Amino acid sequence: MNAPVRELSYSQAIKEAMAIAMENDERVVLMGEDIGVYGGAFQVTGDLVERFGTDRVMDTPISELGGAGVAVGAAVTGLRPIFEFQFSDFAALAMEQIVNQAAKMRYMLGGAVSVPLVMRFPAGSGTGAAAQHSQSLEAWLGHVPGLKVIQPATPHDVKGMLLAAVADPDPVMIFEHKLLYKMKGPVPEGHYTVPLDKADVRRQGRDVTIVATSIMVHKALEAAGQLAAEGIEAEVVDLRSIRPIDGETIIASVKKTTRLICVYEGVKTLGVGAEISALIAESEAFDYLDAPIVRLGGSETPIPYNPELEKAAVPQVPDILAASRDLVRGAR
Amino acid sequence: MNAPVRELSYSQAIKEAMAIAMENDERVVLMGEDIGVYGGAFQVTGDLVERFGTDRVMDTPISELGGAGVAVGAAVTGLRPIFEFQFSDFAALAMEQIVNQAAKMRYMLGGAVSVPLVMRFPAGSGTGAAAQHSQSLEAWLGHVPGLKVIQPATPHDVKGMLLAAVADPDPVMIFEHKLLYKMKGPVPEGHYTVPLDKADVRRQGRDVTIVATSIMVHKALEAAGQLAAEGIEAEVVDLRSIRPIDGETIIASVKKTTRLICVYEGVKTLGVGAEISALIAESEAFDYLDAPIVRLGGSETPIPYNPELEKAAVPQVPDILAASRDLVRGAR
Amino acid sequence: MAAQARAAQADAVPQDGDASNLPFIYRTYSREQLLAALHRMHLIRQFEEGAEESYMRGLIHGTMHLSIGQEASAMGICMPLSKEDQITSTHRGHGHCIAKGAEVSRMFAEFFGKTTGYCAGRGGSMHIADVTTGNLGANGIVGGGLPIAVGAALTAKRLKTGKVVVCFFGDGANNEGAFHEALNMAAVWKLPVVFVCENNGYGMSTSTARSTAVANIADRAAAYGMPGVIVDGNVLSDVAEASHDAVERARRGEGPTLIECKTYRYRGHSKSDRNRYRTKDEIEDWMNNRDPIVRYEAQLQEFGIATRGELDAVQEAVRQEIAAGIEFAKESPMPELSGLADNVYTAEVSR
Amino acid sequence: MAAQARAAQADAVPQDGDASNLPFIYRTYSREQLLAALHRMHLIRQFEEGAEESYMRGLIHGTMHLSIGQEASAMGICMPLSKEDQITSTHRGHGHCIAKGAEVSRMFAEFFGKTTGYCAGRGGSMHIADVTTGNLGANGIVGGGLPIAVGAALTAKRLKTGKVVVCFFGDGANNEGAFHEALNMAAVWKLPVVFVCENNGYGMSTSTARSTAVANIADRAAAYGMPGVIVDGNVLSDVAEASHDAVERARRGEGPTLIECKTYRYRGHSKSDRNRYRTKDEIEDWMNNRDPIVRYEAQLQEFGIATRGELDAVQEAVRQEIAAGIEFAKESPMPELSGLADNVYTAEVSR
Ligand SMILES: Cc1ncc(C[n+]2csc(CCOP(=O)(O)OP(=O)(O)O)c2C)c(N)n1
Ligand SMILES: Cc1ncc(C[n+]2csc(CCOP(=O)(O)OP(=O)(O)O)c2C)c(N)n1
Ligand SMILES: [Mg+2]
Ligand SMILES: [Mg+2]
Repeated sequence: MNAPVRELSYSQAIKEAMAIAMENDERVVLMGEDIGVYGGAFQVTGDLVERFGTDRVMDTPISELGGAGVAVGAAVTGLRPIFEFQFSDFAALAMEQIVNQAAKMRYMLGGAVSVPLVMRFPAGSGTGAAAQHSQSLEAWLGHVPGLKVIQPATPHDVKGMLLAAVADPDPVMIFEHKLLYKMKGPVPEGHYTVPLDKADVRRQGRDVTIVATSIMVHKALEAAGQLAAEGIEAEVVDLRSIRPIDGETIIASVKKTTRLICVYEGVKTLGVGAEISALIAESEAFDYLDAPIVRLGGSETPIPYNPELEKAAVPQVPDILAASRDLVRGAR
Repeated sequence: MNAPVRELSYSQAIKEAMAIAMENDERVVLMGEDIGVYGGAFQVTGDLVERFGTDRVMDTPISELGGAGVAVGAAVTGLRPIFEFQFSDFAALAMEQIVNQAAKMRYMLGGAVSVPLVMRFPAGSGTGAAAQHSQSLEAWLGHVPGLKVIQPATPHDVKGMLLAAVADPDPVMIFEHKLLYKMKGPVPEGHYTVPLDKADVRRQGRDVTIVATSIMVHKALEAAGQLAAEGIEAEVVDLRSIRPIDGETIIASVKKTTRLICVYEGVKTLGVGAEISALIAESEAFDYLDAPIVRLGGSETPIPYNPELEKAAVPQVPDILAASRDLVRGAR
Repeated sequence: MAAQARAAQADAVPQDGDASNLPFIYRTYSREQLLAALHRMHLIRQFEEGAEESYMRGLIHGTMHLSIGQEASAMGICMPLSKEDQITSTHRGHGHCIAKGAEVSRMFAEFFGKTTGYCAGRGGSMHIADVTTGNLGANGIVGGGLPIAVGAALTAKRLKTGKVVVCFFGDGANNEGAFHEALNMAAVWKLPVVFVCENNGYGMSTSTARSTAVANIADRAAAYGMPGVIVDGNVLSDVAEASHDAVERARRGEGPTLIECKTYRYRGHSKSDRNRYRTKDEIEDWMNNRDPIVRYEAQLQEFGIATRGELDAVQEAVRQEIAAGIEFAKESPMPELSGLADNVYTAEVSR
Repeated sequence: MAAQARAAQADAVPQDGDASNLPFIYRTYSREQLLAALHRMHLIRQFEEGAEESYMRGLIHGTMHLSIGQEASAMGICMPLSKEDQITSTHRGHGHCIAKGAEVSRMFAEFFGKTTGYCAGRGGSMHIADVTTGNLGANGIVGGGLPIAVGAALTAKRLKTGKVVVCFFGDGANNEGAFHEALNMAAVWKLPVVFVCENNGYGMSTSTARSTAVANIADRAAAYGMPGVIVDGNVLSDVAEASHDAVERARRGEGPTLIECKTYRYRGHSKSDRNRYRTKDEIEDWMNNRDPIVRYEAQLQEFGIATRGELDAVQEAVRQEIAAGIEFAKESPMPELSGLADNVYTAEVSR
């Protein structure tokens, strides 16, 4: 990758991936509310309806359960739907089809079918949309065997992982943090894939491992930059995938650094960080741990409307800095 | 409690609690599918419709989302509904009302309302009902601020906690393992409550702490009995409540025993045991730990139909025995 | 207003000639009540214009859904309701909130994220509520309020409170499963609830023709064995009459009604709308030829209830109320960060 | 069977007098086909009786939902379908599975939890499926199959496969939101799907009168702008005719139809039913006076298609098939515990 790579925003990267998938395979269809002429609530599908027509970029009625179920039925019988929830919060209406049907159908039928379905979930807080439009519910789906669940953090990864997801024979759930949509980064042209089950060490360090998901990867990297100036070398692991979780990469990192912080936006209790922590605590890395495992997760509250409260409800860079300093300097 | 206490089954204890609540407060109503003349899929409501009439023991149409929402609306405006899901798996249809509405309404409205709602979820495997009727989804709701989530393991506790739940001003979710319904145990007469936020140390021990939930409490106790014969003294903590989690009790136990095993039927990854493990790993108890924290959770599969496979999919007594021996004797 | 409405019938607006030929509200409400309704309609519109401007100035964050153009629907439906009656509202709920009796100052305060707001700054536009005047809340979930309204009506029936519950929802919401389940249960149990579909032609960008398999939402009432009524949602009197009939039916214990108000929103769906799915002609036609306030004011003059000057005075009074409301909101305090976890539970859990 | 059906029309059952007066199936299918249908109806009934007995003997665990009494509905609906056409089924799905062409031996094997079962012992009764004959599966979730059927029909339309999809569901399921959402989408997109409500009067213990705000489920078709057809679900020919019309309509691209088959289940809802909600009289009336197999056999004799002896031969053949099926199931191997995690994913994840 020596040639200069063009930059795209995260949402442009998603759109490009969907366009490539649709060009390569006419079974790929997009479904969702207002993804056609409106271009999607977050303008991710944009003008794809103009390129591929309303038969392949289908506006669904406001029927999340039914829409998701249609996608499941279509996937089982030969299409390759990419279904967009307008906000991940609305997936609460469709858990039946996602969890009882899509995730289990292959297993329940003894392997007789596959469900090559991709679902996209715009998630997270930070837009002032309050409690019903700001949740991070990836832990729910991460708990469900039969699904694959990913949280790409960069334009590069979201394009490559979405293309991998479309090619995957099983249901893949993609959580996209809304605040990432406008974030830019290098994105290769054409078709490429990024594995759905590998974490990525995004910064090497020796003092503490910070495992972060989605937008928290960027906050962790920012914190790591500041920590370096203080002489603390943080290793930042971008988890990328929460089902399956790449235990190997995390374990190796913790064995090296002997300290672990998990940073995630979902509610702290029973969130992704709980699993990371537990995974390390039961692994061979346990014996290497020099300090308690710290979790920085979302507050035990719904997301409030007021912007200052809203920020206070999820981990921020200063929280990561403070936790890292405490942990490395042994304050706790 | 010196007088001999009569024994009731778990389901009788629930029914008795509901009857007492209904006698004491005419705002208490029961809602659910086939809870009237049928007596409930698991015969928990039994003949209550004969005692309290169809206005207070309401058969709902097969409309889980709507039914749950009706219960939410009724709770906000003055009734005290106890809503039964026929199987907890069907709650996947109602997550919207439970999570987006019931859990958040008070917060979103700045405290202007309360939602005194009780929901009952028959859960778990072991009945040969396969993948869509056997799940343990308590971790989903345990992840949601605004809810209280409990898993009583005995007839005594389920009666007392249900009565506490009905008296509670906030939404309380009760997960009842189906295999417990017929289990008998001592149950005091009349009205009493058991706190919704306290774990219970059900057996004292010094060598290893086993934190178990619901039916696993009984398996853990059975294992502890056998371990005692081998000279291993296991302390068994019945978690009882997963939101909030009684960290204090668990931490105190682990500080004493220095070893921790979490046993739960839900899928291992991102299940309740992940939270217990993480909670200990970030607590003061971390420094006391002499061994990795072991989780015994459900397999990373849907629940299969075949009875032998079904048993293999969740932790059993021999698994607890093996893990305890390994941990205490340092095999790992 | 129901009790007053009945009282007023005796001294309803005095008319030249035969009053019984006049549209419903002019036969039913006093001049004072009619002008109060106009006042609230202006309040809705100016509140939303004020909110829009405040948003542009960065005083409000997040997003909001304006109901400008739909004022007659909110107001007409609420006219026959008493303060004790309840409503559930939608993401496009400012009008419902004001029509049911909320104060604009506390609404602005909420939008500004202040402690004096109806939701203490936790809810914002999408969760605006005033429980004291019977508004159980806007809802960020399309269709979310439908079963909740049925539950509120269940309480009314069981506890015999005599209350009626009105459930507002949009044409888009009618395709949610919650609509189906809620209407069926309300009908089976004969609950005192009125379902009000504000059909503004679109759910976000999707026209009812593209989303809905019937021509009118009210056509679906038959599937629940309940009356389905279609009204011109931009004619206050027609809306109020339909509401009156449905509310009385509900109070008599005869069960639910589905009312469909055909109306239109002037603004985009929300702040992110680029309006690619509606023509300029269509929008202008509604704005220029069917504005609910203009039509109502014309009738008030035509029937000799108020002069242009008196109408202008109403508008002016509203302007001052709005300005004062914004001022109140601006000067109210921000929440303390330490209160982040307040009101997650009613009694805080002691751990 | 559609292709054959058309071919057969020429040489349909020879009749004394004017064949055009005979009910639909006798005009449309050959004697061979008519007897094959009878064979399958017996197969359904005896399969379920065999399953019931095996359950009582402890050979089958879990629970099951028997459709005894509803055989004409399953068979009649499937008669006009080709093997390529698809169905989604329900918790009460044995009949659908057999009617669509599955083998009872592999069904028994599934119920016995064996590797040779259609679901390799992972699914059991509630997930019985035979994808090779177009059955996408029973479903443990009431209403769960409705949107899935619509999705399958979407595939048929997009990929122009010419397939039609039949979606079976119960009267109880019609109150699920999924019903509403699925029918609406199918209608808006004019998909080749036929919705078949098997109305046996009860969802578990709850009669349609107590659960449903309309008298007939088919009355709800109008809410989706689609035809709603009511048939006597215990008369094979009536069911087949309605199915034929709906399937042809779907194949012509004219969109979905809702068929309601009025029928009855003889057994309790499931193994845990104590039958407190139905009278003995009601049950016996259906069993004694409207049995679908008895009625079909009577017609076959009346129209001179088969003698009593020939009909008995069919039953006897079925008895042997059932016995052989149970034998096959008994002798099939149990799954290995090591295979617990097989088929959670298509390609196992390499960690
Ligand atoms: C369950 C759910 N799905 C989707 C959305 C996103 N959304 C918000 S408003 C809206 C359109 C609603 O249309 P309609 O019911 O007609 O109300 P209107 O906006 O026209 O007043 C959509 C799709 C949502 N908030 N909730
Ligand atoms: C979503 C869901 N709710 C409830 C149940 C439990 N349940 C299984 S079958 C049934 C009754 C279904 O009635 P109907 O649709 O009429 O079918 P029938 O059993 O009469 O064939 C119920 C309530 C379920 N399996 N799924
Ligand atoms: Mg609309
Ligand atoms: Mg039925």
